[in-house]
Amino acid sequence: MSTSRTPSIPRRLFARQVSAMALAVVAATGLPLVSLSAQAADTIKVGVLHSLSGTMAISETVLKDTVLMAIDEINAKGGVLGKKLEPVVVDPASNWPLFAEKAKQLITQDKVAVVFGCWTSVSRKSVLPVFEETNSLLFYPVQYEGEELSKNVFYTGAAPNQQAIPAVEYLMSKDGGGAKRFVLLGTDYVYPRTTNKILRAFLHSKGVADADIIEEYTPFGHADYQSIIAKIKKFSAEGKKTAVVSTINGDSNVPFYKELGNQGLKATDVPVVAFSVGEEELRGVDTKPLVGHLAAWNYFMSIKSPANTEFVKKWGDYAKTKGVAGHKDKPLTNDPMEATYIGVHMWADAVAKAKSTDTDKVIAAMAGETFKAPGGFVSTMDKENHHLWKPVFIGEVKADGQFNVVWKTPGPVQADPWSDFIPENKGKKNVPEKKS
Amino acid sequence: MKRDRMPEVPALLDVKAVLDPATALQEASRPRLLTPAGWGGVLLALAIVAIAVPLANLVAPVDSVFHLSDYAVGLIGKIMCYAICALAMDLIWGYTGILSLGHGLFFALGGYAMGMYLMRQIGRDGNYASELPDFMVFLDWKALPWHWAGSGSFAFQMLMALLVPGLLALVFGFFAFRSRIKGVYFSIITQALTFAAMLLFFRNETGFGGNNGFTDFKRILGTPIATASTRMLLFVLTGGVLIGFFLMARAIVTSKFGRVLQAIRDAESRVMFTGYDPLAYKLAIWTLSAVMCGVAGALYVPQVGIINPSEMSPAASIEMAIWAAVGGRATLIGPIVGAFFVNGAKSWFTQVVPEFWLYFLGALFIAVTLFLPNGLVGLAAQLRRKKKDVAE
Amino acid sequence: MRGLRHLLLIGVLYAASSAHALTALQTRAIAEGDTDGRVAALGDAAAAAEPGLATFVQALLDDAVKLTPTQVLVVEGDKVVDAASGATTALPSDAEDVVNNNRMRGALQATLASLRLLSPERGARAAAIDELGKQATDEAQLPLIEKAWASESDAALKAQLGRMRAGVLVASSDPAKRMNAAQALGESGEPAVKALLLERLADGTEPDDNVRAALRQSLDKVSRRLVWGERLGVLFTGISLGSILLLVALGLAITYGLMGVINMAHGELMMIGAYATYMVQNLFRAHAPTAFDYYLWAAVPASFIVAALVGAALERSVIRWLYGRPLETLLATWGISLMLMQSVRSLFGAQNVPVENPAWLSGGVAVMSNLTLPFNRIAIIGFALLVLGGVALLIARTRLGLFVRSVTQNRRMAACVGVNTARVDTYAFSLGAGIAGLAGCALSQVGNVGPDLGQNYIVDSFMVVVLGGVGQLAGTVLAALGLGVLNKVLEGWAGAVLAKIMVLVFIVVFIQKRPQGLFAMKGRSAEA
Amino acid sequence: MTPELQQAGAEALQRWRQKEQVSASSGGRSASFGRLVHAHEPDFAHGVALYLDDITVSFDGFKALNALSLAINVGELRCIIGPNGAGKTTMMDVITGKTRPDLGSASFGQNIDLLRLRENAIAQIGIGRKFQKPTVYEQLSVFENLELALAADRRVRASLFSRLSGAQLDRIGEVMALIHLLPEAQRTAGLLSHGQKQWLEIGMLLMQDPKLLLLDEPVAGMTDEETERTAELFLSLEGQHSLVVVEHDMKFVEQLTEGWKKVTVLHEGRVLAEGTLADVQANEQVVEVYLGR
Repeated sequence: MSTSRTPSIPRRLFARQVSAMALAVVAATGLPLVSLSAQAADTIKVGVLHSLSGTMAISETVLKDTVLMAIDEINAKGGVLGKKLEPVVVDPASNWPLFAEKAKQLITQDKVAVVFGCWTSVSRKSVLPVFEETNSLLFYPVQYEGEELSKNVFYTGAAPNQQAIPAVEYLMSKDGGGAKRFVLLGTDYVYPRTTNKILRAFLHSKGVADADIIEEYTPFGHADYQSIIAKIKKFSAEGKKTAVVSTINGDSNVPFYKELGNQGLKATDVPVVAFSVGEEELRGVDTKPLVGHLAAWNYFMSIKSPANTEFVKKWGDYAKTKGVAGHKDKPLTNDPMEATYIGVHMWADAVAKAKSTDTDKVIAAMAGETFKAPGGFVSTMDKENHHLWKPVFIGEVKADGQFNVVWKTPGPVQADPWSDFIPENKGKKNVPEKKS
Repeated sequence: MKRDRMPEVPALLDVKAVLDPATALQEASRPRLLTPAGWGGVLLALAIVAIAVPLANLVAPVDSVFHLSDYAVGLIGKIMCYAICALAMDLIWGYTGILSLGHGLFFALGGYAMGMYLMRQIGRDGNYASELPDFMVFLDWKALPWHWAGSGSFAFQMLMALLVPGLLALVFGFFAFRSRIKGVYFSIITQALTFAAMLLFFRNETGFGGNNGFTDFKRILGTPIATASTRMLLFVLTGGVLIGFFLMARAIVTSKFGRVLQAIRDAESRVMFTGYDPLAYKLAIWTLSAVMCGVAGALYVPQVGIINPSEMSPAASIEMAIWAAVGGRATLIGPIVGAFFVNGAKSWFTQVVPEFWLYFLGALFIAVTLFLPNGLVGLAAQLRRKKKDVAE
Repeated sequence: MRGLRHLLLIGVLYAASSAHALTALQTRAIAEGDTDGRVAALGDAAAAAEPGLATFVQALLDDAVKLTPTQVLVVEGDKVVDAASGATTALPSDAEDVVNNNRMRGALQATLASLRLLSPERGARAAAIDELGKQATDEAQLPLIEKAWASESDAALKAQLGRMRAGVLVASSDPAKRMNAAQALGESGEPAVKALLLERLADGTEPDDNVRAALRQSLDKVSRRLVWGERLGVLFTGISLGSILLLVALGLAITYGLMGVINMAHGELMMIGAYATYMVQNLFRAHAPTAFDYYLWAAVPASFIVAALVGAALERSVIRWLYGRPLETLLATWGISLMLMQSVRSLFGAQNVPVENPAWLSGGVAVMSNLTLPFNRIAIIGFALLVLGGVALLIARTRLGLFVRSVTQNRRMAACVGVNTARVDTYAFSLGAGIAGLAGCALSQVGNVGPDLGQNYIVDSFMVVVLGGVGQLAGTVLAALGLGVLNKVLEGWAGAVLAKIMVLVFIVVFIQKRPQGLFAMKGRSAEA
Repeated sequence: MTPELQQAGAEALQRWRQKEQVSASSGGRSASFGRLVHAHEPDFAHGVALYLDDITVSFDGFKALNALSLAINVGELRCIIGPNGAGKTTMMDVITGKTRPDLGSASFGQNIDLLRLRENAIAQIGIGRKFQKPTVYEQLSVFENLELALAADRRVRASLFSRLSGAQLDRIGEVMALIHLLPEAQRTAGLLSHGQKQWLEIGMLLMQDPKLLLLDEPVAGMTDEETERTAELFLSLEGQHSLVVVEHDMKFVEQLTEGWKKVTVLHEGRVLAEGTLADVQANEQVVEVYLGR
């Protein structure tokens, strides 16, 4: 049985090894410089920067496919400016520094005209400097905490006021159960923290006392919600109608809801409204015990509109033909997918309008850009704040994992990335500052 | 004993040696720091880092074949930081036989020390136009917390980048080694340590920007950070540090100290009963390698532009071990080669086969452990030996 | 809630009311329009005590009611009937689902409850009482409650109704009634009652001092009961977490503890077990939907076998070359885990897959008003014990166990006395892998089943094994339960994040004191 | 092992015996004891090198040593025999600080309490130990093995910049010759034969130049001829060093004791009998223990 140790290499071999270092440097770094496809002049390259491995793959992989689908669609219609779109897919592997590196690669090596990507705030913040330095475009498709507004980013997901606040308003309404006390529950990172900060301020403005609000945070990937649920039960039993506002991060939702169901906490007693739980997240849960719990989004798969029926069908077909794992037998659409879809199309239209892929021209063209969204509304890109006007839907979980829309805004709502409920934002305009 | 593990018997074993041991032993007892060729290699590396790359990146026209893109420079710079970690890993694991699964922590601490300084350098250019970093404004903090006291001064933070990892390692190591924690037990508690630290840094209240960590740096020492020249400066600096550390490590392992370390690896009890105090030796090398990682972290942050707790995740630390192993433990060159090879492969695979790159990487690790017990460098040595056998 | 009060009132008259069916108008009013209108309509219908109401309400709750411009239809399995006339019809294409929000659902449930409060079978009554218990009660419902209370034969239910009654009376104008009520409430264990008592004790609300005293007494009693509920709760959650840690660590205790393989792919073997469970579940759903509730009985062995086979394959192909080189196994298995994860992503997709609890594992038993023990957790605790027993027997009693121990203690000697070490290794490793598979099967019942299921547990499982002492089954058990309970106790007052940190720090410190873990080997052998 | 090498070895042995004085002054003794870190010079005024009194060690109930008392004189060569599990190795563990006894006292000279010192300190005040299973630094060369054992400053800083003096080199050369490993100087220790490893470890002990040598089954796995030579070597050490030799090989013990020296028989953790080999072999109990009669 040989030992686990390695002998020290005799000194005589040493010289060659040192020179081996130089070789390795060249070799290792030479590799990534190899460009994949020869720079075809008749295509416009489009970067796709979504994690296909690591912890975020669970949510982001499907967005990659959505982008590819949208691109196929556009190419089928003859592409843009007479050129076909050529997607360049990379895997930042849920590793934040790698996001920045890959962004740089897409922009400077592959010379892509635009990048669709990112999910977590930290990944967005990691790539932001790259996009601003190289003055390129990022389309970010996920609901987020606001507190940011870059001229190089278009935010097609919801700002807090397009999701969180209407949801809480609904909970306080008669139909929502007239909740008086709130449990703000989230994973311990910036999106829940910010959202809850905004909500607390909002609740104060509605006359809810601090005594009637508790905030609870769990680590990433927290899988044991027994104590938390017990706490919620206790809190809810000690006073008037209680509701839970959940900003739990994707992966922890399944254990949370399973526990919720098994502890017998019914939506009619303590409704839970979630901002990060959509069709995709519920895929992993048995929803029968969860009927009536809520989610707030700008899109639901169950929305009845011709545009949506078409969108869902397109996705279903695409998933089947391309054999998208998981979706080919049970295709699902959700809000970030819709946001991605809108983003790609809007960008294409803007390019066509600007007759160029030049960043500044496209930004100019994006202002006021409209698109008939699957959501059933015409969503409009705000003239200046780089966010979409979006309708807000409140859905109740159904036994089949879909959502019943029980409430919706009369029309699209303008985004307010610098929420007025955060004192520091006083006097901040919802306009990207011109970076000098 | 497998053939490939057997280093050849040196030529100095001849009749003369037996008749006149003294001179032969003289020879054997005074290992040179590097062979002349070795020095050549070092100089070559130095030249590449300090002259060739800057020229290729800054001077050579973009379309020429000699041009090296900013992206490539950034990538190599990043990997050189990793190489430093691998080197540190090799000293403690390859030579002393102590596998740490917590070196990511020291790396991150160094990074955070630098990050804090860079955050302060943003000054009033943040979102909230405040002297405080944005995330503090956001937490409604009115003043800097105590642990940010010195963050304004570059010198102080750099000192911290050395001291914090160093002291942590010193204290942790002292207790761990004193209570004779060995082998996997040690590995696991180092893992526990870094995991705990990660959770701690995730908390916003800890005062390090929570999950987002530090990003969007503007300038370093007053000069803008996102310029080609600044980047090149950092690059050359990193390269210099790497080569410097390499020579230092070389000096260590060729000294008696280095041999004691290997002795500890091979038979710690014998070392003890020979009168050496393993605690002192382990502690020394352990602390040193932690400091090296701290330095690597400090160089890493300004180049990649972000530091966040995920650098402390157990996986990150395991990868460091993997770089060392792939390159070849107890060879010094090995870890550097390994770091470049693995990370180069990673960057390449994630680009050409984004859906399948994990298969390649996984297969690589398995292949290396199965077929190259001494890593790539070991393979090189083996091939040479084969050639010689054929020749003879 | 005006509507609610109505329909509670009518419950009294219910028995006596003259029977006539719901009109199409009523059904439409209940099924369509804004919630206020619907609740009102429901109230009126209840007030009129329509006989068809109960079934219709039930249908609404089951989402079995559809609307067409002309009709309100109830879907019963494959046949469709008009809610009003009861005439069977075909389902028109333009039929729309009736959507009930929480408020509507609440009202519907309350109606059912009030209708069933006097129903002959006990189960229905119990459910009804629980349901009503959740509504804010006041004088208006008193008659109904009193009636039910008077006619209730079952002691437990009668007591429950009594407390409900007291809950109302405690606010009555008559001090004597308040007095009795105050004392009666002392028998309750309901958190809601505590809230009520506190409310009554708020200064200004209760004039009479004696009553105040009585209230205070009752409050103490109730609080004491609740505190116990909470303590037991913490204990249970701790044990439950511990049992999960035990399951995830057991396999490792063999592959790593006994065989010295630092198996970084252990988590992925769990994941494989979980996916096996998922596949079995799908098979049952597809081919034997009636037996769906029993799919776990098939899933348990399946997950074991699949994981064990994968384990065997790994052992034969990779690990057997690495015995005695623990750190190499770390690297190789790390590579393996990467590949396993990615292959699952390619096969099943990166997103989670749904694994349902069978009916008998969903829900829980309410031991105390504020302590519900979910069935799946109870089951897992039992399961963990079973697996533990099995492993212990296997190692201690069987021939294979003997071989495993002999090989792991002295490979050469074992080989000399004719043990086929290679085969034993394979068996042992497969066993460890199989147990990991079982753990995965169990986890699928409480957590998500996705490609990185294993990653969340790998660190914990190593902590447990090392803390327990490598190669020490007893140590593993103690460590798992200890960490579980400790974690939950800390979580109680420090929050989840800090609790986890503290536990990790505890482990680090503890190992300082016991460098060989809880159960260290002593004597000369220790230096082996 | 070729005859001429044996010859060279024998000569080297002679040379070394003559050089004894020289090497003592140039070799590590002054070097090591001059800079003792953990303890003072042991005091042998009363002629007792090692004194164990009433030592008891138990592992989970099992008494490995049971009130063991033993005294070794300065310069004495004491053989210790006894059946397996008699506690021979455990006794060495206690002396070298590896195991802490539950009861009793152990002193080196009459002033140094061994039970208060850590392994390395004990080694530094001059107690060298050879393990039952030869333990050498497998990945280092024979030369490096000996170099590390060479009595010198054991502290980290010193080790960083240490260079071997000519005298020290000679010393290493002598010992290498003495243990017949000169030709293997650059060989990796892991590649030596079992017997050679035994020799190497003994050589390392000599490099330490200890006052007391504890030798646990030193000739296990040696050829008769090697055994012969080992005995010769040990006898030559007698006088300047105290030696405690644990051995099963009666022939070897006979050689060492030369018929008159004291032999100690251990059994069940206590001294069963003491006396010349002849005496103890005549002893009823001893015979019983060995033959289990």
